[in-house]
Amino acid sequence: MAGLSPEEWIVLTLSLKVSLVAVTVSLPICFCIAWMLARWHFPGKLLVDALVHLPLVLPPVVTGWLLLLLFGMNGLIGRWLSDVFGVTLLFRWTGAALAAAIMAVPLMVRAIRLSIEAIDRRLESAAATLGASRLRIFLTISLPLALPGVLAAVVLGFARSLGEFGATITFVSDVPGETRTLPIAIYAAMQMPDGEPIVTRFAILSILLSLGALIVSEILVRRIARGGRHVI
Amino acid sequence: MAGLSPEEWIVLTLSLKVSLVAVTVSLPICFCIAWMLARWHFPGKLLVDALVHLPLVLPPVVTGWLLLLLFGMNGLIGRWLSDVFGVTLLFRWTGAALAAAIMAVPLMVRAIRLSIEAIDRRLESAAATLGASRLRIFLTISLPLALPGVLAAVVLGFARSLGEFGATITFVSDVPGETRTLPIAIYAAMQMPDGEPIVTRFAILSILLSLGALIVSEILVRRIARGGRHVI
Amino acid sequence: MSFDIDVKQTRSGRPITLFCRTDSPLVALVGPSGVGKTSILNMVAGITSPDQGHIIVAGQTLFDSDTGIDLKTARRQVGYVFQDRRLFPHLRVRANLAYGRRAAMSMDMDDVLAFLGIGHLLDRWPHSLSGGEAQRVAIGRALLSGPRFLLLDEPLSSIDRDRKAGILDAIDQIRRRSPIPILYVTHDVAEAERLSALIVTMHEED
Amino acid sequence: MSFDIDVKQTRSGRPITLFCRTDSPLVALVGPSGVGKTSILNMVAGITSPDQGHIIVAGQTLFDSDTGIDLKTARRQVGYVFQDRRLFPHLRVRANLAYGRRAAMSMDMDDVLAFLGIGHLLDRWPHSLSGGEAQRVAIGRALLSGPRFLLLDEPLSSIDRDRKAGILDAIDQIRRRSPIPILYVTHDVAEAERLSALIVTMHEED
Amino acid sequence: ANERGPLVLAAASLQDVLAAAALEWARQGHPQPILSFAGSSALARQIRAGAPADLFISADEDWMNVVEKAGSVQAGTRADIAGNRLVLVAPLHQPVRLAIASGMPIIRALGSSRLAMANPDSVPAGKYGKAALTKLGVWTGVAPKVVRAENVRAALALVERGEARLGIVYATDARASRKVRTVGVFPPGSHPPIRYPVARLMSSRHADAEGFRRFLLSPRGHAVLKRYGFTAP
Ligand SMILES: Nc1ncnc2c1ncn2[C@@H]1O[C@H](COP(=O)(O)OP(=O)(O)OP(=O)(O)O)[C@@H](O)[C@H]1O
Ligand SMILES: Nc1ncnc2c1ncn2[C@@H]1O[C@H](COP(=O)(O)OP(=O)(O)OP(=O)(O)O)[C@@H](O)[C@H]1O
Ligand code: MOO
Ligand SMILES: [Mg+2]
Ligand SMILES: [Mg+2]
Repeated sequence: MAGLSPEEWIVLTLSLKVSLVAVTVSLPICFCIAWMLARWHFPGKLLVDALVHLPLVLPPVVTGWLLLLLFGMNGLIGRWLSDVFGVTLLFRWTGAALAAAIMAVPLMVRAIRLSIEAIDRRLESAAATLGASRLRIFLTISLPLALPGVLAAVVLGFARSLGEFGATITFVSDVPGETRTLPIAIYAAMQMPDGEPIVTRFAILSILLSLGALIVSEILVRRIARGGRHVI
Repeated sequence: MAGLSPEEWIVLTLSLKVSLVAVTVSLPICFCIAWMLARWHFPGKLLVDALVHLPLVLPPVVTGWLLLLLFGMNGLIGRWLSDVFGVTLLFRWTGAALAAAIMAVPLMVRAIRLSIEAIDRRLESAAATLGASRLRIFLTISLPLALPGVLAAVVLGFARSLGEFGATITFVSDVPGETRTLPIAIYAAMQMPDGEPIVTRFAILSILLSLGALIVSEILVRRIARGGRHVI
Repeated sequence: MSFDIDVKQTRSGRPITLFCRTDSPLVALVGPSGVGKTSILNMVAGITSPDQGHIIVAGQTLFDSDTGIDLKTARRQVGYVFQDRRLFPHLRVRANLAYGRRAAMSMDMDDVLAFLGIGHLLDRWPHSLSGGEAQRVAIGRALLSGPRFLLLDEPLSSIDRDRKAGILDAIDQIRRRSPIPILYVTHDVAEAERLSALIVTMHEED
Repeated sequence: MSFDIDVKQTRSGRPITLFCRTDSPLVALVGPSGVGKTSILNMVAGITSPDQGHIIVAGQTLFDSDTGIDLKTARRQVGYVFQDRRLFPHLRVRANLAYGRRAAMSMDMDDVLAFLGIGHLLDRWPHSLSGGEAQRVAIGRALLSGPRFLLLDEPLSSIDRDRKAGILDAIDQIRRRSPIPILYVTHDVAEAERLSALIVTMHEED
Repeated sequence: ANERGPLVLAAASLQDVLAAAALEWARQGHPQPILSFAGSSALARQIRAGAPADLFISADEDWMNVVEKAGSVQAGTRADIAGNRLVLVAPLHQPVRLAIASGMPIIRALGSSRLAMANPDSVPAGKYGKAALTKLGVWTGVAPKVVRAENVRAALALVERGEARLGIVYATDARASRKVRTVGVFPPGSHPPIRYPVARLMSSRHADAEGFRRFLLSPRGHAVLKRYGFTAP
């Protein structure tokens, strides 16, 4: 495992970019959905919950196909995005990030929801007696107390994005430098009779990337755990 | 969407069997790993954590390939299983269940771990003063208090198993009645010129199955929530 | 008038009622365990709502089922010491004390730290405090939020005699300097008398 | 000898020590907040370990740093009423009370329910209890576990005067019938005297 | 005849035609072969891992070579069951006029759109397509416009949806789709011959395996393949 070839560098940095953008953009949305599912009661709740789980239940290629139908140039949203904002997702890294994000949503929502449901709500009313607005209570009490879940969501979402293949290739295909992430490069190599060494190299790169993410998250978890935990 | 054809029935019941077995068998193992990661401190902890995340990070086909290398007839574990127990996984539904379980592990471990970390450990020492053995404390205090995470794990794991495709097809191929689960049938239909109606039918079946699982889990969550929650 | 409270609420099937109109700036609420003292404070703080009635403190209507007034908790400017403390577990003692602190404050931080004896705890996490230490921090947090009135739910239950006296002295002084109304739940009638409070007793209803 | 305790432990940098050898079946532990009373009870219950010393209760050695004895909490047969209650939130009151119940029990369930006045709470969840109700359930849970000795950490802090008297009477009776040693933390010296306890005062060390 | 037929591992692109062939074979009174479809690469790996199967039908020669070299194939049982043609397709409602010839203006025909094909480095259909475009002298120019789909069907889907203005697929795929029209057929000389080899595996135990293999190579088998647009090998 010597230095990386320029091509490998491109795949690696693209994968990192796609995963980071996927997690960063979807995190706030996932938090909102998790909050809704944990705290609100509304008629269509079960449906929202089911919708969130959909990318987990359907085989990734189907999700990718649905994305193609919706976000392709001829898709409902795709055409609108392109007409109004001049944004194209198809065959672009942004499309790969969208696919990765969609596949990560169920995992992220669940982790965050678990943490929100574990919050001791009496602390929120205590904050209210101290004059804190709903926004301030959210930012200073609820959000920090839900942090373990948010962190778990980031780790799960990042790992899932790094590994996303089926939806991505179906939606945005394999365009070198644009949508050729690590799993797509790995898949291509697996199709070749003597691709196994390439598969191994790329797989090791994936593992190292996620190991890095895990180490960072463990450090953060430990930092959170210092406060807020019951001892004895 | 009239009645199901005999073939569709087979796919449906097989999918259900594979997913249920995958979740049931992996749940206790996932709980142990989650417990280890949440409560113990040991040198190789980060490595275990990384290993657990592996199926998430690697593209499913690679995971399937690794399973093939390990559990194939010529694989290390595969040969041993076949020599000692006469068990074959390759091309069998048991292999499909193994693939589904492996892919579900990271999600299940994380959910359970979050709940274990949220347990107020002072309650465990209170139980000890009441004469409870470690096993009894675990069964009557820790486990029930971790139930929200266990439930989330079951839902996530079941949904993920229902949707598992890449590792399954790489490991156990598409054998009708044995390994042809819903996602594999969907993929097969997508490869056929006029497969779209079949894809749609099967996709709707998948969604209905997971909706059923979600409804059951929501009912259980609500039942748990009746006790144990702080109000006001 | 300091307190004009007339409320009714049903809890676990039993009615909880209080009628109390007084000019006394300090009202001690006594009564057997489970009678509804904490429930009353929660209503005055706006954490729960009475089924009917009104709550007027220091001339301001906080709740009135007739006119539909129901001021949000955050806008009632209450200093509430909870029976179960409710310190924020993810914030150190210093940040807990500072949480509700208002600029236009009547109290000096150093004074409060001194008479509560919690100056040495500022950098500690709540989970590492002893019972009485946590209680004193909770008192400090409420006092430092610059409240218009105080709700104290057995605030001295875990505090030793000497310190208790010091804190009662301090509360006495607060009252003298800026006469904010105080609603005080206690099981210790001596305590109430020592503060020359109006004693309101709640009884079990059948 | 009921208690033979000689322990030392360092908490937040400050040493907590207690030396106490007595035949008195009831020892009241008093001292300022934060001095280490709860820490002592935790050591006697085996929840934490002393840095050094020994703990012998009713002739049984629970801990001895010299001989390396350190009995597990579950085997010490202690009835511990925690300062912070620690009711099991996922179990109803009835199941909380039954949790530690032993077959060869010295106490009658109905008796305990009666003098604590918690018979009507059996089907309630802990989170719905008032402060004093939770405290009484915690006392009941400890008494019903058939303990060899009792550790009571301010068990009556949130309980009204009348009920307090009743509970003290009951504890008095327990003592008379089966003389199990009791270590009792309180801030109320009158309470301690009323039970004719040996009063042990802990002081802050510098 | 025993209940279960032989287990046939076949390239996913042969699904419909092999299902039809198996049905026909079963109608002659044989147990219905069990067909297992996946990518040729996945199947080859499974075979090397000791998969107990009877026949392997690959989408190209390369993976059959791999399996043969690994010693998993019974000597003398390898044969080609069919051939195929490579075509250029366009969406039905966005017709493209382009004559397939050396130096054809394919880039201009694409405009701002893309050329969809299976991965030219790894997937058989893509490799043939790349060979053809190279031979016609337009590969270097068009390569940046290529989107590499997971397999031929996925490439076809992109053209069907109008997301790519042109695509390279097998003639059998183009024929089966009602949403694309064939722009032109690549001359047979422009790429290596497209062949689908079958072979009996070493692990084969089923008595009927050889029979089904021979059926596929027989005139009746060829008739089925022909019905689906495959050419004679
Ligand atoms: N969330 C709840 N759900 C149901 N019943 C409740 C709830 N909270 C309190 N109660 C009941 O309402 C009654 C009044 O409770 P409250 O906490 O106001 O009593 P209290 O007078 O403060 O008692 P204490 O002195 O023991 O703290 C009690 O019987 C209690 O069990
Ligand atoms: N987990 C902990 N980490 C650090 N310091 C602690 C921890 N628990 C207790 N302490 C400190 O140890 C000292 C003794 O605490 P302890 O709870 O034994 O006091 P106490 O005598 O019971 O006080 P109180 O009457 O207020 O309950 C206090 O200064 C407390 O802050
Ligand atoms: O026939 Mo394939 O699916 O291109 O290997
Ligand atoms: Mg109360
Ligand atoms: Mg204490």
